[in-house]
Amino acid sequence: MTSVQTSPRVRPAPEDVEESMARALNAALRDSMAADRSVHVLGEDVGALGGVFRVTDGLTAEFGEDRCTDTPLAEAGILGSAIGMCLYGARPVVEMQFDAFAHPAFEQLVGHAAKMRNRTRGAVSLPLTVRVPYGGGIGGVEHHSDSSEAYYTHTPGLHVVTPATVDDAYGLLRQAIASDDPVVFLEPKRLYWGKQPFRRTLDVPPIGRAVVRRPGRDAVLITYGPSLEVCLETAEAAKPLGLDVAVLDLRSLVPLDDETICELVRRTGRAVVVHEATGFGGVGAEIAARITERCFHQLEAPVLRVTGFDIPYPPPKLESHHLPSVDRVLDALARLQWDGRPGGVSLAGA
Amino acid sequence: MTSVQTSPRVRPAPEDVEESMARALNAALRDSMAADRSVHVLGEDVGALGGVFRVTDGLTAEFGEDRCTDTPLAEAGILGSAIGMCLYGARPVVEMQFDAFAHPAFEQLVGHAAKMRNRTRGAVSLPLTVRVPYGGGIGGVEHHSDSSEAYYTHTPGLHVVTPATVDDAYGLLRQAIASDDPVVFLEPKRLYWGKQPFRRTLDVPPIGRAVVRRPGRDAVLITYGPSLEVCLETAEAAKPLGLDVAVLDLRSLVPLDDETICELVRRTGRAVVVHEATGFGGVGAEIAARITERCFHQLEAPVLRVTGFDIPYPPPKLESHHLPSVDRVLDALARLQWDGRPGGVSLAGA
Amino acid sequence: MTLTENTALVRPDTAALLPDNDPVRVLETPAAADLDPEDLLRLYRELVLGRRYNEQATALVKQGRLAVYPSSTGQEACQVAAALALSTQDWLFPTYRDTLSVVLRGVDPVQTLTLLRGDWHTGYDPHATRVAPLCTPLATHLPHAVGLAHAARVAGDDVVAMALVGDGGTSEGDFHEALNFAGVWCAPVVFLVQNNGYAISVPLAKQTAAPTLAHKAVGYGVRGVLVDGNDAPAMLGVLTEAVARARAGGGPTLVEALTYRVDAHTNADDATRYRSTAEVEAWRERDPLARLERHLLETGGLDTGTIEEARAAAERMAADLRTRMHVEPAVAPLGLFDHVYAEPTPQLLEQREFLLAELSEDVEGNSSP
Amino acid sequence: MTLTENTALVRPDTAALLPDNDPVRVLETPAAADLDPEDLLRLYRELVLGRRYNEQATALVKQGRLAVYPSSTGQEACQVAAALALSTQDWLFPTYRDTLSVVLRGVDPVQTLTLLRGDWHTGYDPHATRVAPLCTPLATHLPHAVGLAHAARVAGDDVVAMALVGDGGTSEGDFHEALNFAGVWCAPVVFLVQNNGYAISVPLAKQTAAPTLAHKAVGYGVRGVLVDGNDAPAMLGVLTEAVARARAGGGPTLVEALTYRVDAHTNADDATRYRSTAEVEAWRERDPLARLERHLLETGGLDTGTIEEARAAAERMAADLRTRMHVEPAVAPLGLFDHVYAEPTPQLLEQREFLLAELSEDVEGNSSP
Ligand SMILES: Cc1ncc(C[n+]2csc(CCOP(=O)(O)OP(=O)(O)O)c2C)c(N)n1
Ligand SMILES: Cc1ncc(C[n+]2csc(CCOP(=O)(O)OP(=O)(O)O)c2C)c(N)n1
Ligand SMILES: [Mg+2]
Ligand SMILES: [Mg+2]
Repeated sequence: MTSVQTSPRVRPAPEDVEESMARALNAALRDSMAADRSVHVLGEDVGALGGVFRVTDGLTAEFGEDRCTDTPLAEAGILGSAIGMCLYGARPVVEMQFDAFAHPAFEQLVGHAAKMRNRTRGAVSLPLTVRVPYGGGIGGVEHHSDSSEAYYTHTPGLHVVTPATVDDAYGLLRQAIASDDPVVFLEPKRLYWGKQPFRRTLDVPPIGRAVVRRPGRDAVLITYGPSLEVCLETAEAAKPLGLDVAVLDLRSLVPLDDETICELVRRTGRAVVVHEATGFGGVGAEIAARITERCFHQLEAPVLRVTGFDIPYPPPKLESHHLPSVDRVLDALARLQWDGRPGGVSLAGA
Repeated sequence: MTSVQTSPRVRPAPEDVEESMARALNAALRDSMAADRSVHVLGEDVGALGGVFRVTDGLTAEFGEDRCTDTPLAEAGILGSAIGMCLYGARPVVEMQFDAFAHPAFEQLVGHAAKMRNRTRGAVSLPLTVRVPYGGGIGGVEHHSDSSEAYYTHTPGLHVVTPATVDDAYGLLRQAIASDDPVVFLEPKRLYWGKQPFRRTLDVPPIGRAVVRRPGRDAVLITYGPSLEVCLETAEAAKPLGLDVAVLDLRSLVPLDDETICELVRRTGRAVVVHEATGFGGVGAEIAARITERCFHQLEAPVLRVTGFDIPYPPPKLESHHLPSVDRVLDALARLQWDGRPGGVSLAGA
Repeated sequence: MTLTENTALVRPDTAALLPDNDPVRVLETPAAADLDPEDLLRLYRELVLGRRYNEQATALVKQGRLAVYPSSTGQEACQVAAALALSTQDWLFPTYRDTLSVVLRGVDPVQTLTLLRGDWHTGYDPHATRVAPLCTPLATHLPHAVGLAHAARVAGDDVVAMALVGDGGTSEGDFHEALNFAGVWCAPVVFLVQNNGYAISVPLAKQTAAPTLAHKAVGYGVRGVLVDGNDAPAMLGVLTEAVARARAGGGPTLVEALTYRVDAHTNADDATRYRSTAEVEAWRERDPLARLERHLLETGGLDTGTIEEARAAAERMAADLRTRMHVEPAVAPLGLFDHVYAEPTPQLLEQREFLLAELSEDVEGNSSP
Repeated sequence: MTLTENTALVRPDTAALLPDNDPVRVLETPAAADLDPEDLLRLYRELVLGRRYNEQATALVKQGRLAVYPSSTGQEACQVAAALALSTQDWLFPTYRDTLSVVLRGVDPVQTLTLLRGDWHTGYDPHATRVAPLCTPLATHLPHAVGLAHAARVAGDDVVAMALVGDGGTSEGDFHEALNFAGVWCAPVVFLVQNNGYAISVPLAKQTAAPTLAHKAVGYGVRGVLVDGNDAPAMLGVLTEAVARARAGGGPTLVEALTYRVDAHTNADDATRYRSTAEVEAWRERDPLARLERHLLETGGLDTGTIEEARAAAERMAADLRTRMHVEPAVAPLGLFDHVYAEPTPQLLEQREFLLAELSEDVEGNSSP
């Protein structure tokens, strides 16, 4: 597995230490467990090994096997017993080893986790966090690079959250664990290893809030998780072409921050949604549809999408052709019908 | 369970016999099995009982237990062994008893059925049909009224098909069984019992083709499966209000008939997508997004959606508040920004 | 180093796990005479009540007061024993077919039937009643029972979980995963399989080739017991012992109760399609209520006064249930949005507004002449 | 009518199902002397080849020629026996760890390693080779093996399916469902569990409380056998017998082979985090290749000429593999769209056009000065 570096674009405050996302997540787990005895971690290889990505490193040593537990190899069993633990007042954090390996637990997630509060009229809450390493770009073989967020966002009752920065990894995971609802916490695998300044603070915007990672007047790139970097690079690359492009990091897919999305779209009149997952029926479709419903008259061009193709995730040697790239996002920007624009912009050949 | 009647709106040719959709599906299975010895039916209660909806009625008696097989109660096992049967040249038709009970088989569907052809570069095809009774409106308790099509349409490698008429039930199911790819065949439960003229013919448009069920110049209602009736009624109800509304029955969600969709949207300039499933990330989002991408300058108003709310499917006594109704679709039509329209239309109070 | 040292496992003694091929019976053995008369009378009263409850609920479907009813007629000994074997602090994990045991755990029958009446998904508070919601997707609640029992054990609390499942449900992957977790965690949980011979129309022979369902325990290092599910004292004895063992840290037990579903799968089912009247009649003769009544009458443990008293109590319960179920429940459409999340999302608030406006229009529309 | 008549099941004899707690061994029993010398030599040669293959593949990872390699070093006896026990018409259902058995079934090693090299998901034609794709999601291929075996039986064909799975994989629901279907259908399938003591870092003691994994067979009415997985002749004997039994209509067998993964889980794994060097060393002493070599040398079944011959053959295979794996495979980006469906959808054709345009631009861009 190759490590993809992340440049520290966000809040480069000199007093902060640098840390990788994997370590920030580890810190979030550790701090949550220390703060609240009801927090339990369970999953495959989360104990002695510390998880295959080392996110649970040292937790069993520090908190004991009952608090950080290597389970048998059975995802429905893991999620199902976590649900039962919730019924007894625990606040479990479940690790799914890879995105695709959460699929055997799909029934437990959709049939139970998502519905429990509603079916009991609020009598039973499930303060459950399901951590899912997702996305590609790490040279993983079949079943190791999937992005299943659309399945989860379409399931009422689940929160779906995904950090793109080290600070958000920490802050959002702590919020997710503190939440009284099930949160599917999607961790962009390819960002695990890159270091960024790390504040280890709870003071990040709440779940449900998007954050403008870069302001811009001409168009907005709407994205999340692993694609934030691509969008920031694209915005940078568009500058010399005369375009001032904003980048919005959604952070939370459910709830979705309609307010901020619409504000940016109304201001810029042009939007591109970017994500790795298959485009057809992906999260980008929902975002594009609701922008159009809400901001139709402010749109200078249709909302475009840059996403993975409608194909199974490709093998390592071909994944670069599948993933949204700076070129593809630039190309989408170029297709945003700039002709009528005062000053005129030509992105041809961009 | 209450039966919802379907009025015979489609092709009321007097020479045709009337038949229910359940019987038409049964005929399709019977005719497929008779025509091709490799066709096998398997599932829970498909044998002596003939399925809880009687769609497999009489098949074991006619073709024997090896051709129509009561399996143990385990959906992943059913779908997984059907995949193995495909490897040996069989053409299995699997019945999932209710939509939600297909979820335990999610991994088999997404991880294997959808990927097998691609991962083997076409060496292995899976001529598999997964029949799923779906949708609500029949007074079913929890887990008996779900609409999971968005999970399937977002999964490359699956065809997703859903009939709304008795003729399509027969024709599309036969096409699905004949297809060399896995087809998720969604059967609108609430249409099982209503009778329509039945031609028992293979001569219906192919999978991938939408059908205009009602022409119209002013707007188009785009829908499928259980919501076709609602849309046809709405179009009828809109007539006295001065609106000539087209109704498009998609029939196939994957592949989607972009061509026909765009043709109608370009002609009318206004579209509403209607389905029962949760709106957020539903199939309607994809359709709205791609219409906007493709027909932006022909749109007089944003594409609107009338769908189920973003909630778990409600209990029987509340489901009428959740499901798209004629009133709600009329209301959406009214919101399609008619003010600037020559002649002007006021649907206020519709 | 021997090969089996491989795993550092203290492997359980196989012989201790292997269940008998013969079910535990009490009513047909002399040992029955030793049973505590009070317990037997309690069992009898609950069986009478249970039978009446099943009849009443079945009638309520016919009267359109329930959307559907999966009857436990013929399985009352299992239902009663499951409820009685538990202490107050214990938890019950029932399926759609186990409303009787829920009622006998003390949950209000009307609240118990909420799901089947169709006004909401769950009518009682699981925390207050220590009864999980009635579970419809088969076997999916078994891991919940294990997780709860495990959490309680880790917390050092004295809590046992009893999870009910049907013969068909044992084929689901979740059954396997739950039993395996329970074995590894030595969780205080009792799995009760009510083997009523059928999963809807599918007979056990098509469900499994196992010698008995109790034998499934072996593969999880879990104790398995086969019991005559229509022998109420045997049921109570086996379950009480299993619960006590779990409570004492002795780990999980898988109990297979051989019983029979005398009614169709639900009112919507046509059982004549897959089983003979002769078979049903043969099983009626093993009726758990009649058997205990007969035994008690033969051994002098029951008099007509007590019988009438039990029936009268059952009648009162049925009358009360009937009356209350004939009151159409108030349903609140806006409540659809209240509990999807602890706090409704902005999207749900919008949708709530939309429905509110629609409902107000309806009211206005109705109130206009 | 007795209670067990309930199900109309001819229940299997429990005793016949119950596996021994002691693994089948051959090398340490006098019976080994009776073995066919030719078979033993064949086994030996394949073991030598297998060991060399594992070494070469591991080296290829270090050289950046494979994305990842889950080694079967130490498990070669299982791999070899699985391949040799099958006849031409039979099918093999391997996991990511079983590339050696795939190669020994006759599949080209380069094609076998396609998945792990990263140029495509499967490199060989399953129909032509009668080897299913290497399966990554654990235990999910077991129902496929059952379905194929069942379809073959229904067709009246003489085909057996052999499905491989790890100790960890036995905890998955799909294992349960596959075994249960196999039992009910009496399908001609052999399940080989390579119990190498760990699922990545998780030792068997945390995986199950079962006496042995072979005991899991009991709950499915399936025969279970425990065997010393580092005893190549024992492995071959047990698997050959199980295949023959399946072929003859005797139904499925679950074979648990006790073995050990000498290398880390994959090259990406750090095994020192969860197991001791002493443990690994102890297992190295039970090395399947060394054990058979020792036995053959002691019994006079092997001479140095044969040893050198076997090693030379292995070396040739390794050299060929090395050479061919150092040729960077041609990958075809447009092929991404070719096999999603039998016919590409209109949407895929559009996306293909898009990529084609992009690739052409790149080519132009590159060719411009
Ligand atoms: C996962 C799942 N699949 C299918 C069903 C549909 N279904 C409801 S009850 C039933 C039969 C259950 O049989 P069994 O477990 O023996 O319980 P019983 O009804 O006999 O009490 C089936 C197939 C379901 N509820 N859940
Ligand atoms: C469904 C699923 N969950 C998790 C994984 C991740 N994973 C890959 S190998 C492995 C351990 C497998 O252990 P075992 O079955 O004993 O086989 P071994 O690797 O030891 O041969 C895990 C957890 C997976 N591949 N599939
Ligand atoms: Mg049953
Ligand atoms: Mg292992």
